[in-house]
Parts: sequence; structure tokens; C-alpha cells
Amino acid sequence: MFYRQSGVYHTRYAADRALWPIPADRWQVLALAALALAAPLLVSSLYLGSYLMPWMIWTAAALSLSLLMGLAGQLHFGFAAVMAMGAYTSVHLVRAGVPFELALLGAGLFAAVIGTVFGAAALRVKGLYLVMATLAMQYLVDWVIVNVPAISGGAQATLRTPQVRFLGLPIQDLTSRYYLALGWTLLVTLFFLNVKRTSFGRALIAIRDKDFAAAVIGVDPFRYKLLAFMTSSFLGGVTGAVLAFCYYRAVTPEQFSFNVSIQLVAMVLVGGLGSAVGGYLGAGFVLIVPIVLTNLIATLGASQWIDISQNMMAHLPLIFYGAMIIGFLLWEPLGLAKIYDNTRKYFLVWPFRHSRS
Amino acid sequence: MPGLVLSNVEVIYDKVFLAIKGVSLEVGEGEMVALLGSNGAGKSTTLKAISGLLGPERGQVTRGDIRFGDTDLLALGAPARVAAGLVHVLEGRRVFGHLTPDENLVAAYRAGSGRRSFDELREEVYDYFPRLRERGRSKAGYLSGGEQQMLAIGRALMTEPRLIMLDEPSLGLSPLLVQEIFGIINKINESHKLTVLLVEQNAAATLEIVDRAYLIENGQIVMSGEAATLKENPDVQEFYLGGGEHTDYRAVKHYSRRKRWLA
Amino acid sequence: QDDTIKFALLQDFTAVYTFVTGEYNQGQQDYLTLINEEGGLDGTMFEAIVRDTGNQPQRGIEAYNRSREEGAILFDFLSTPVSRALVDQVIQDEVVLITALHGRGDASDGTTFPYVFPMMATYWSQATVLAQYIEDNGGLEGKKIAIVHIDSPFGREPIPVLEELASEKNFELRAFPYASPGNEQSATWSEVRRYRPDAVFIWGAGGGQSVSVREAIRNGIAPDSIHSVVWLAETDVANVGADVMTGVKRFEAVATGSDSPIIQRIQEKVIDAGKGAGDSANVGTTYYNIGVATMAVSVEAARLALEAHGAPLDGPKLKAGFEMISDFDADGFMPPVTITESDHQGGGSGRVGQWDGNAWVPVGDWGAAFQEIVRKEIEAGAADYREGK
Amino acid sequence: MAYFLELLLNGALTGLMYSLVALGFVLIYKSAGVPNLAQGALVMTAAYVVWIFTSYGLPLWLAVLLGAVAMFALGLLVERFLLRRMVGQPVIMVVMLTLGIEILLRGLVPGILGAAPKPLNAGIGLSPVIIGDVFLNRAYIVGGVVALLLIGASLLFFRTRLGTKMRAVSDDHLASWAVGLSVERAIGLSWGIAGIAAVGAGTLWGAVQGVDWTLSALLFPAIAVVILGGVDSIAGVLLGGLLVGILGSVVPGYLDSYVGGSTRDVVTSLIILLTIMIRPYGIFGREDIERI
Amino acid sequence: MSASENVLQCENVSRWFGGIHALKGVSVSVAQGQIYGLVGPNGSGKTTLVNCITGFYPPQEGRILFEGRQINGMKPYRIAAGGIARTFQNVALFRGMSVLDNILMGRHNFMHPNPLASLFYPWWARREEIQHREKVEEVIDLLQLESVRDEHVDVIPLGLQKRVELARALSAEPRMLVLDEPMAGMNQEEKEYMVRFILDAQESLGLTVLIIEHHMDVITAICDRTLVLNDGMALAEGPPKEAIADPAVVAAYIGRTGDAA
Ligand SMILES: Nc1ncnc2c1ncn2[C@@H]1O[C@H](COP(=O)(O)OP(=O)(O)OP(=O)(O)O)[C@@H](O)[C@H]1O
Ligand SMILES: Nc1ncnc2c1ncn2[C@@H]1O[C@H](COP(=O)(O)OP(=O)(O)OP(=O)(O)O)[C@@H](O)[C@H]1O
Ligand SMILES: CC(C)C[C@H](N)C(=O)O
Ligand SMILES: [Mg+2]
Ligand SMILES: [Mg+2]
Repeated sequence: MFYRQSGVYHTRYAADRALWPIPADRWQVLALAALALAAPLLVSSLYLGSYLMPWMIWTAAALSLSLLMGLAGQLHFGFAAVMAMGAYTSVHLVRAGVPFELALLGAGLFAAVIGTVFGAAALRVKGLYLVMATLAMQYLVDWVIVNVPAISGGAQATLRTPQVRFLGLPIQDLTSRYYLALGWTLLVTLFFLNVKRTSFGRALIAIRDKDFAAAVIGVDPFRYKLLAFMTSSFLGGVTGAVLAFCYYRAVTPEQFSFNVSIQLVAMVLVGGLGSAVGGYLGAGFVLIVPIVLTNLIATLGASQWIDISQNMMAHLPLIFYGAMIIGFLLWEPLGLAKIYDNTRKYFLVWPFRHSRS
Repeated sequence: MPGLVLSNVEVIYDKVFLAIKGVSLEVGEGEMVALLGSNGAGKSTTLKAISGLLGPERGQVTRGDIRFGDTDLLALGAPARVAAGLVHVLEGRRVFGHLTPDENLVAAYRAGSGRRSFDELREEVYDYFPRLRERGRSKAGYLSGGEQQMLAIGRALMTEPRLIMLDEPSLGLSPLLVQEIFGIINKINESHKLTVLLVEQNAAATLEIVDRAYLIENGQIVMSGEAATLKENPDVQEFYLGGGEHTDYRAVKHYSRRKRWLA
Repeated sequence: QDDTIKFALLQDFTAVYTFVTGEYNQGQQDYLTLINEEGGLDGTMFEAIVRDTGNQPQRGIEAYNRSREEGAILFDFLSTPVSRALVDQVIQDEVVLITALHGRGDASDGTTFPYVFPMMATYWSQATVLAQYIEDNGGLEGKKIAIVHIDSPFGREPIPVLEELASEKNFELRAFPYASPGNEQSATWSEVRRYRPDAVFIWGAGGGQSVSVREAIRNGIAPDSIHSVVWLAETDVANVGADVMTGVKRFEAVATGSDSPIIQRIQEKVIDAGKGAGDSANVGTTYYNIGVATMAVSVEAARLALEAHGAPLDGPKLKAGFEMISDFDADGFMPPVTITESDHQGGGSGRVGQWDGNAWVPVGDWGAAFQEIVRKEIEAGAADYREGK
Repeated sequence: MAYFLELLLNGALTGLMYSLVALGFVLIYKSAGVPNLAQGALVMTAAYVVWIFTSYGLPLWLAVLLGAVAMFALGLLVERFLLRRMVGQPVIMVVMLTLGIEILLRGLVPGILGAAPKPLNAGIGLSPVIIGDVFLNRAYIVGGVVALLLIGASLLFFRTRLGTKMRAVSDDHLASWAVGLSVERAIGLSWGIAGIAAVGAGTLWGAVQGVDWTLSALLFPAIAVVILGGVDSIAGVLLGGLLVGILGSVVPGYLDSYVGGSTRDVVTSLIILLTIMIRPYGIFGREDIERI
Repeated sequence: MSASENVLQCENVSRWFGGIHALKGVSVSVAQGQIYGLVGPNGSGKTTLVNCITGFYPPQEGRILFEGRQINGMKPYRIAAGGIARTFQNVALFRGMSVLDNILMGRHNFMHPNPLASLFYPWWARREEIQHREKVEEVIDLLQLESVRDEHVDVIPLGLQKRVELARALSAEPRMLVLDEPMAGMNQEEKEYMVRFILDAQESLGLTVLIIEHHMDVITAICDRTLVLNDGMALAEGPPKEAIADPAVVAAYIGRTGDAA
């Protein structure tokens, strides 16, 4: 079938560790990348701006969080606050005259600092308690943003993003914003994949799986937990900045509220913890499905296909969003990535039914 | 007279991993039978298939038939199987760590007509395991390994079973405790005519007390018979019994040996 | 068909503003249906595109882009965050955004925000109208006024204007914030009681408002010294209890009840014909009528635009239409509105209404107050915006 | 001084109102081992249910009674169709599942019954109970009494054999099955009981603020209560509630006018954070036993 | 025996858990190259002692010296970096990784894990990965784990898991190896394999080994010396055969002689 493994031998350790050892996978990745690059030519600005671009950016965010939750096993229900830090930092830096490239870096660094503070809780507790602690920190950050006008931008609590250039190119029209977002997401993806196959990623997985066993072979759990928070917060911070500059083009507290944190966790879980493919699928699913559903039902309602009250119709996406989370947890707790994986495995071992017996 | 009968049972984990294939075995009423086998052979899986505990591990009985007396066990959920009179002492003890031993016993007790009273049962358990009586009020999670094992068995006895399945009761216990536990298992079997299905690595001690044994390898039964007969089998001797203290570990051969299972 | 004028009502039906959106949106839809039933504007029909945004900027943007593609030329989000997030976009896209009773007050400056129309009294104007009422009924001088508000940008909004007014009129003002959503305010009101205010302004929305009223009354504050922002309505009365609440005052931007000719027409041609957009019991409620009023102004703008510039309408034409509105009061349904190129607030008029135990009755006439102070606030905000802040 | 006392007493009563919400959380955690982030939504649902019954003209006591029956049934259903399949899953999955339930309920219930706030009249007078210069909120006094009753009943419940069994289930699902305890029934029962507790909370809070989805936001203070008291301790609900309520009343009472913003949520957040950093398992919570 | 010859020296180590006095002034000396047995009834404090040595439960009293350096009070990961590797009573592998990755984890101290390295994988991290891979393959060879190299650890049988844990410990190139019941739950055949591996590793790498076991035949067969703990105190010490023949030990631990397996 598609996935021919015969004839693919690994004679060197390097080849064994390649990202996509199977040619079919390599082709798929290349084709998708080409499609993503050509997207501005292929789809209308509505789809580019309202679906594709946010999908990319939220994928980057989901991957950043997945690095922490999936690889390092640290639950984080306040990631939106970290992204907010990045977004606000970048806007304030650019306003202060710092070049955009550096402002992005600054956004990442500042978010990393705040993120590490979040991580301090992880040194004490895990599981449910960590969920609660990060949640509380989200509230604190929100409060500070809203109550310190110097951060939020005064009574209106809205900061518009200034016009910027990236590496000399103006980031203004939709296409340039899309490419910036795409570039960042690809970078995050590559990073994510590489982390998974290097010693850093292994150390993170080790503290996730058994922290005391990691310690006994020389991994300092404190250090790596903090590093995990730092790295993912750095990525999250830059993503927040990209979100602000490419998509919202203004920052307000609501963009990074508690719901957004939940939404991010949902993306990571629906996609599949710690999976790169899962980041894409999860972000796409959580982001787009409720929207598509709203539009679908609006159309059905408008054409009198179904008789449904305005109120009920408005609540349907929420219902569906909740049902979707429940559904995934019940039927495929490992998320969309697992479904993808199973399909792929099915073709890998085809025509046999079980991979081992 | 048949107590527990497994015919041709197949278990698949995670929809893909075939853990046991076509296992058939029989445990007669009042009998004490052992299931021996190396690591990963499928012993625990077999027990879980009988007690209905595969679900949480994403395992499934995909073929075969398990009957206990006239009851078709596969049709029942785990608690119903306990009500039907069989109980499973899990590998790794798994006592309720946050409860005291006393409360552990309460948790397993089920009131009902025709059942013995809680106090009566508890006294019986404490008579078997006097040590538990002393530790009755501290959290079970802090008991020593042997005490936890005793508690796990005692807790199982609170359900007034007709068949008790023990998964590696001697795991990690000191030689003294192993003797003690085996002695008690023996006693329970004899005094109550309780049927016992015992999974053990400690083949030497096991074959001393059981009537019959099955050998399972790679998810398949490879041998079965009277304990006395098995003890004489050269393969069983080499792979399961060893020379006891007489094995010269320093001289053990280096190459991989092959099992023949000539009966 | 192509001439159909599309208004996009992309609102929050599920999150923060559920207390208002249902009725408000129903009023909007019913009014558009009424116009269509009456033959449209010389045959040009209206279409409402209704979508839930859940008050999330994310969903708001998507809904906006999609409706734009469907040809909408007027947008109403009834959500401060979503409206704020899209201000730049509508200005750039040259489509009209109406932000009645929400959004940024400084958008009243039409030169800075050419496509944004608050078109009713901003929170600043509401505060001044309420203050004027006190001035007219006993005077402000020497009074102690407490403003008890939800701790959010919306709740804090009237404070600068009131402070300005306090120094001008020599009264004492103190602000008492409570945490959102405001279901629990007892500590705040303990403090308010000890302050012994002569009048309190309550600045919140939704469930928090009824809690405020209850707490005020419980703490011995006379109902008729309670003055509310526009968001205090029938549901709150039901919640607090109709007789308990007797005497409480509020700002009104639009007449309440079903007596106005415009509501009568709706009742007759839409509701009785079974074409209403929701539960007919809502007709005539405060928020329903506000919804009707927003559409009345918008349709009037469309009419003027069609007259002056002809079909098909687009954003710039509609904007021009809005700026031609003068002294429009929808048959006495609302204060006369005059929108000019520089003033998109339309005058900032309103009146004070009081709950008499059965209904909201006006206790003053339509009018605006202290607009110089409001103007100053608008100028300052608009200047900040122009600087890119 | 009177001011302080008033803040203290009203805070304590408010805290008990939060305890009412938190109690459901603890009941489920203690007997099923599930951290239920949908408890706020259950409270909201309960309030809607009671409202529906009263809107048909039933007297309040009957509405509450029927509401309790309905919510008990809902709890059983949640177990039957959702939680049953989560046995043995890691905590993040379960947490997320309950969040999913929360989102679903928050869509479904207002979607069907209407999102606009509904009045619920519990027949509690508005006039305060006045002691000296201290005004106490009558509704909160009723709430406090109900909370104390429910907490007392729960304490007794966990001393019974059934209670012990439910605690065993929360400890180890697999082992419970192995000794014949029906994990399903225990979890269903715990959700059912939590549903009944939600009726208490929903009715009282609904009477205070009206019935709409914002009732589900009560989860946050309830979580602070639970974290402070210990997620599996009934006594902790009581003490945690009192502390959260008092701190959340006294601190803002003195600080707010200086800060110029409401500090209550900050206090709540800080309570959660400090508790977790200083005493992760709360005042009365049990520690995890991890043997190396 | 002077302290300098002793690789590991525990002096009067005590440890409490709340009210439980788990170790009461235990002293042990292990000489270079020895295999040292630690036995005793359940709950006698064996694991606790090992946890003290490896830093998980620092002793409240007493001193622990490794190669003459005091290590009590150090964090577990520092002690590990100092040359002590261990396995756990309940298998503690990283369940989300393959066998190979688990063993690679053992090389942690020699690698330079760093998020930036991951970003620059092609140049920086890749070279390192390959270098260490070679080392790990040696260990895999030694312990005959080739057949499961790419399996996920949680699907392989417990016996192999214990072997993987040993491999992970060995790939850290320790000078001292601490094994907590490596043969629990194994049948005769598997026990023999395990013994063989331990002996091989000890000989070829010149390790010092501290081993906890309840299988007396193994202890008597491979240990140079043995300490019997009971109730947190030393009950007997010496060459294994002698130590476990002590009547007090028989009474508290062994029971009927001859039946120990
Ligand atoms: N939850 C699971 N998912 C996948 N595979 C499993 C699972 N549980 C067990 N297995 C596999 O099934 C096979 C049989 O396992 P089982 O636990 O029954 O063995 P066992 O004979 O009890 O071994 P042990 O002596 O280690 O207890 C093993 O290869 C094991 O890896
Ligand atoms: N984390 C802990 N908290 C409380 N008590 C503990 C803890 N760890 C061990 N103990 C107690 O310390 C004592 C010694 O336990 P330890 O685990 O060292 O025994 P052991 O000799 O290893 O026994 P086994 O052979 O069963 O493994 C026991 O009474 C145990 O209950
Ligand atoms: C639509 C309105 C309820 C908006 C609200 N008053 C606010 O500005 O926050
Ligand atoms: Mg087993
Ligand atoms: Mg031990």
C-alpha cells in the first residue's frame, strides 16, 4: 500500500532517528508544506484570514502547550495568561521603538520569566493541584492586566498594534501576516519534533513518567520542570505576540481570558497529548468545528429546514464544543493523533490485522 | 464436579495485542490448582479475564467461554462475579491505602440474607492473620509488604468466596512470610473447602501445596498435570524449580537455552 | 434580490451578555421584519444576519469576515470587547459599526472614528443625565454620592466624568468597586452603608444589578436614591421583587412599554401575523425596545442614504445616511437624535425613569446634560486613539 | 469594630454559601476520586430545575424536593453514560471530562430553558438581621444553616458502612471491583448526592442573584474553599468556606478603596496559591502515599 | 577495614517517618568490588536505607560517605551524577518511551540536554545522539536486549522490564550499583539470567554492588558479605551463609531452614 516499509533499511544510527523515516510520510509532509505556502493563491481572503491563519497560530500555541503538558506532563490551565504576557510585551516594546524582531524575542523572554514563576508551583505539586494553581495564576495575571492601566492601555483596555516590518518586509496586508504566522508555526513544529528526539525531550518525558526515577539517573527534576515551563512559555509568548500582530491587531484582556486557556487545553487533548500532528488536528478541530457548525445551522435555520429557537441555536456551538470534548475523551482519549496513527498503522501492517501477536 | 471452566479463551489488549490465545483450564470444587509460567506469559491476564477486570486496561475477551458452576461469567460485570462467589486477590496487593485495615474489611463486606455477620467474618480473618488485628487502626498504606498481602487476602475472604484467585501472593515477601502465607492458603483451602487458583513464580513452594498445576507460556497452556508428576519433569525442574540452594549461580551457562516441554 | 440591505447582528447569546441579547436582538429582528412587511424602503428589503459570537473576539472576527463576504454593510456586536477589537477593521473596510450603549464612548468623535456610531447616550452622557436629575431635584451641591460599580472598564467608565462634575458642582464622590460578575457584594455594601451616601449610582449589568439593588435596600438605602445605568430592566425587577424595588431610578435611552406607535405597528403587523422572532411576551420590554430603536435609527439612515445616493447601498453611503439624521425620534419612541459628521453620539440625550411598582415611568423629559464635560472626555479619548494608543 | 464584625460575620456566612457549592465537589472527590469541575454547572442546572418547577406554580419546598430527585437522577445518568468509561484514566482526562460536562450543561440548560436571568423567590425577606450596628444578610443566614446541616449529614454519612465503601472506591477502582464493590454504583451515587447538594446551593444562590448561567462561575470560589480545606475533607469544606468567606470579605472591605479595584478575586487566587505552596493538601486533606 | 578502602560507608544512619522509626542507627561498609547483600523482613528498612544512600529520604541522623565524600544531604540527581546508580523495588521505567530511549536516558549525565540543542538538531544534537547510541548498544548487547530494543517498555514482560532498568542504570557508567529486589516475581530461569547479568556487569565494569533480595539462594550464591536488618536495626552481618544462619535471623526472617527459595 502507501506505506511501503520493505526496502527501507536503516544502516546508520542517524537514519534510524530521522524525522520521517518512511518515504510516504516524507512526501505527505512536503505536499502539505507546499499547499500551505501556496494558500494565499488558492483560497479567498475570508478563508485565509479567518480560518487558515488563526489555525496556524493556534497550532503554534497548542504545540507550545503540548510541549509542557504532553512531554513534560505538567498540567497548565493558565497558558493564555502566558500568551498575554507575550502579546502585551511585544506591543509595548514596539511602541517604545524596539524593532519588531527584537520585540518578538523580548515577548518570548518575558513570557518565559512569567511562565517560570507559574512553574514554581509545579515544584511543589502535580496533577489536580497543579491545575488549580495555574488556574489561580491565570486569575492573578488577568487581574493585574486589567487593573494596571500602564499595561492594559488605559480605560478602554485596548492596545492597537503598531505597523511593523519583519526583516525589512512590512507586515500589513493579509498575505504577509499569513506568511509570518505560517513561518512561526513551522518553526515551532520543527522545534517540537526535534525536542522529542533529543536528550532534552527525553529528560522531559522522563520527569513526566517517573520523576524519582529520572532523578536517580541524574536528571534534576526541578531544573527540567522549570526548563519545560520556560521553553513552552517562551514559545507561547512569541505566539501571543504573533497572534496580536498578525491576527487581532490589537490586544485586549478578553483575548487571553480563562476560557482561552481551557480552549488550549482542549486543543491539546483533542489533538493528542505530546503529538505534533495532534497539535494541528486539535487546534483545527476545536477552532473550526464550532464555527462551521454555527454557520451550518444558521443556513439550515434560514432555509426553514429546521425549526429551532434563536436561543437554542446560539447555544448549539457551546453544546457541541462540550460534547466534542466529552466524546473524544470517551472514545479516543489519545486524541485525533491516535486516530491518525491507527489509520497509518493500519496501512503499515496491511494486510495483517494485529501488529503483534 | 466442575467448578471453574475456561475453554479456549483469547484476550486482546488495546485492540491489537493478543495476550492469551486459546487458554483452557479447569478448577474443580475444593481443589487447589496453580498456574505457573514465566514473566509475561499471561497468568495475570488469565485471572483478570476470569474476574472481569480487563476493562480498565483496555483488554477484552474476544473468544472462548468462562463458566463458574452454571454461571456464564462473561455475561457478568466484575462485582456480579464476586457476588457469584469468586474473588481475585490482585497482583501487587492493592489495599485501600487511605483506609485502615478494619475499614478495608468493611469495604469488602456485603450484608445480605444468608450471609454471615460482619463481626463473625472479621474475627475469622483476624484469627488467620493475628498481626492485622494489632495494626487494625493505622492506615493500610503504611503497612509492610507482608501485612498488606495478608490484608489483601483477608479482605478477599470477607466476600465469602467459593473460589479465591491469588496472583503472586509471595511477591516481594520474606521467606518467613512466604511460608506463613502458603500455610494459611493451605489452611483456608482445607478448612473451608475453598477452591483456590494460585498464580506463582515460586514454583517449588507452590507445587508442595497444590493438587494440580498448569504451565502457561506465551499465552498458551503448554503443560498440565498432577503436582507430583510435574515435579518430576526435567524441564520443570530446570526452568522452575532450580536446584534450590544448590544452584551454582556463578556457573550458570551463558548461552540462551531452549525449552522443549516434552511431557 | 441583490439590493437587499444586509445588517449583521453578530451578538453574544451565550456568555456575558445573555441578560440582554435575547430581547435586544428580538427587537432588532422584529423591526426589520416590520419594515419588510410594510414594503421595505420603496421595495428595498432588509435582511438580518444573526450569529452568536459568545463574546469572544476570535469568533467575532470570523463572523465579521463571513458576513462581510455575504455583503453586510452594518454591524452590531453588542459586545464591548468584540466591537473594540474590530474598530480598526471597520474603518479600514468602510462599513458601519453601531455601538449603541456599549463599546468605546470616545467613538462619538466622528472625525476620528468615521464608521463607528454609538448613536445613543454613552455611559458618560448617562452619568451626566442622572446627575442632572439630582441637580434638578434637590441639587448636587454638598451631596455625598457613591458609585458602586463592577470592577471592569465598563464599570469604571463614568468615574472620570463624575469626578469632573464633582469638582465643578461641589459634591463628594466615592467609588466602590465589586468583583465581577457581582453575585456577591456584601462587603462592598457594608462599606457603602457606612459612607452614608445621599445617592448611589449602580453601574453594572446582568445578575450583578439585582444583587446591587437588594444589597442597597438591605443596607437601609432608600430605593429612590438608587440610580442605575441603563442596564436595569424587567428581569431585575422580577428578581428583586416588584414592590421592594419601588422607587428605584435608572437612565433610559428609549421608552419602555408597548404604547409607542412603533411598537403598536410591530405588534400588529409582525407579532399578530406570527412573524415575530421570539417570545411575544418580550415585546415592549426595555431591552427589546432598545433593539427596536437601534434598527429604527439604522433604517432611517438607510432611507436617507438611498434617497441621496441611490441603490445599491454600501458602507460609505450608509455612513453618509447616518450623518444626515436629524431630530429623529421614531414617533416619540426615543429622544430626538441628530447625528453629524463630528458627533456620532447623536446628542447624548436620555431621561430618568422610575419603577413605580408596576412599570417604569419617566420622571423627567428627554434631554442631555453637561455635554461639555462629556465632549472633553470624548476629545481626550479620540486624541489618544489618533496617536495610536 | 462593628464594621469589622459585620465584615467578619457576613464573610463567614458568605463562606458557608460557598461551602454549599464546594460540598458537592468534595462529596464526589471523596467517594469517587473524581475532581468535578462541573460542580458549578450542576449548581446552575439545579437552580434552573427548581425554577422550572416553581414556574409551574409549585410551592418552593415541593420544587426543591422534586429538584433533588431530578438532580439525583442526573447524577446517576452522568455516571452511567460518561464517567463509567473513564475508570483508570489519568487525572487530566477526568478533569477535562468534567470541564466538558460543564461546557455542555452551560450550553444545554440555558439553550433549552432560556438564557435570560430568571427570578427564583425563596421567600426570604430582604430586611437584614440587625445586631447592634451589624447588619446580617438574612438569605445568607439561611444558606449558612442549610450548609451546616448538609455538611453535618455528610460527615455522618461517611461514617456508615456505605460511606466507607465509597471511600474505598475512591482509593482504588480496580481493587474495589476485585472485592465486589460496584465502582459504577458508588460513583453514580456520589454524583447523585452531589446533585442534591447542588439543589441546596442552586436554590439559595439563585434566590440571591437570579438564575442564569453565571451561577456556574461559583466554581471558582468553591475551588478555593476545597483547596484550602483539602479536596477530600468534609470538615475542610466547613473550615475552608469560613476562611475563604472571611478573608474575601474582610480584606476587600479594608483594601478596595485604597487599591481602587476589587481585590476579592485576588484574595481568592492568593488563597489557592499560598495553600498549594505551603500546604499542598490543604488543612485537612490527605496526602498521597507514594512509596519509592 | 579502613574507611578509605570502603567505597560506601554508612555511619549510624537513622530515619523517621512521622512517628515511625524506620532506621535506627544502621552502619554499613561496602568495599570496592564487593557484592553486598541487604536482607531482612518486610518493613525492616532495607528500601529506606537504600533511599537514604541515593538521596530520596535523607537520613535525619548519621553520615553516608561515598568514596570518602559525604553524600547525605545531597539531592538524588547529584548523587547519581557522583557515580551511584540504582533500580527500584517497583519497576520505575519511563512508560512513555521505548526500551532504547529508556536506556539512552541513562546517558543523561554525559549529554548536554538543552532546548537550543533541539532547535539546532542537525549539527549539534545529532552528533551527540549518535555518540551515545554506540555506548548504549554495548549495554544492550551485554544484557541481551536486542530483540526488544524498539518496543515500548510497558508492553514487555516484567522480567525484561527489570532488565531494562538494569541496563539504564549501567549505561550511566556508575561505580556503584544499588539493586532493590531485582529478582522479585521471577521464576528460576529468569533469576538465573538476572544473576548472570549482574555478575557479568560487575566483572566487566568493576562495579561495587549493593543488592536487596528475598531469595536466599541468590544471596548466598553471589554476595561477599550480607547485612541482615530487622526493625530498622542490624541483626547480623558477615559472609552470607553465616549471617543468615544466625538463630535470631532464622527466627525473624528465614523461618524453617531448607525451605527458603
Ligand atoms: N494493559 C496491557 N496492555 C497491553 N499489553 C499488556 C497489558 N497487560 C499485559 N500485557 C501484556 O500481555 C502479556 C501477558 O501479561 P500478564 O500480565 O498476563 O503476564 P503474567 O504472566 O502475569 O506476567 P508476570 O509474571 O509479569 O505477572 C505480557 O506480554 C504483557 O506485556
Ligand atoms: N514514605 C514513607 N512514609 C511513611 N512510612 C514509610 C515510608 N517509607 C517507608 N516507611 C516505613 O518505613 C518502614 C521500612 O520500610 P521499607 O520500605 O524500608 O522496608 P523494606 O525493608 O524495604 O521492606 P520490603 O521488603 O517489604 O520492601 C516501614 O514500616 C514502612 O511502613
Ligand atoms: C452590551 C452591554 C451589556 C455592554 C456592557 N455594558 C459593557 O460595556 O461591558
Ligand atoms: Mg502477572
Ligand atoms: Mg523494600
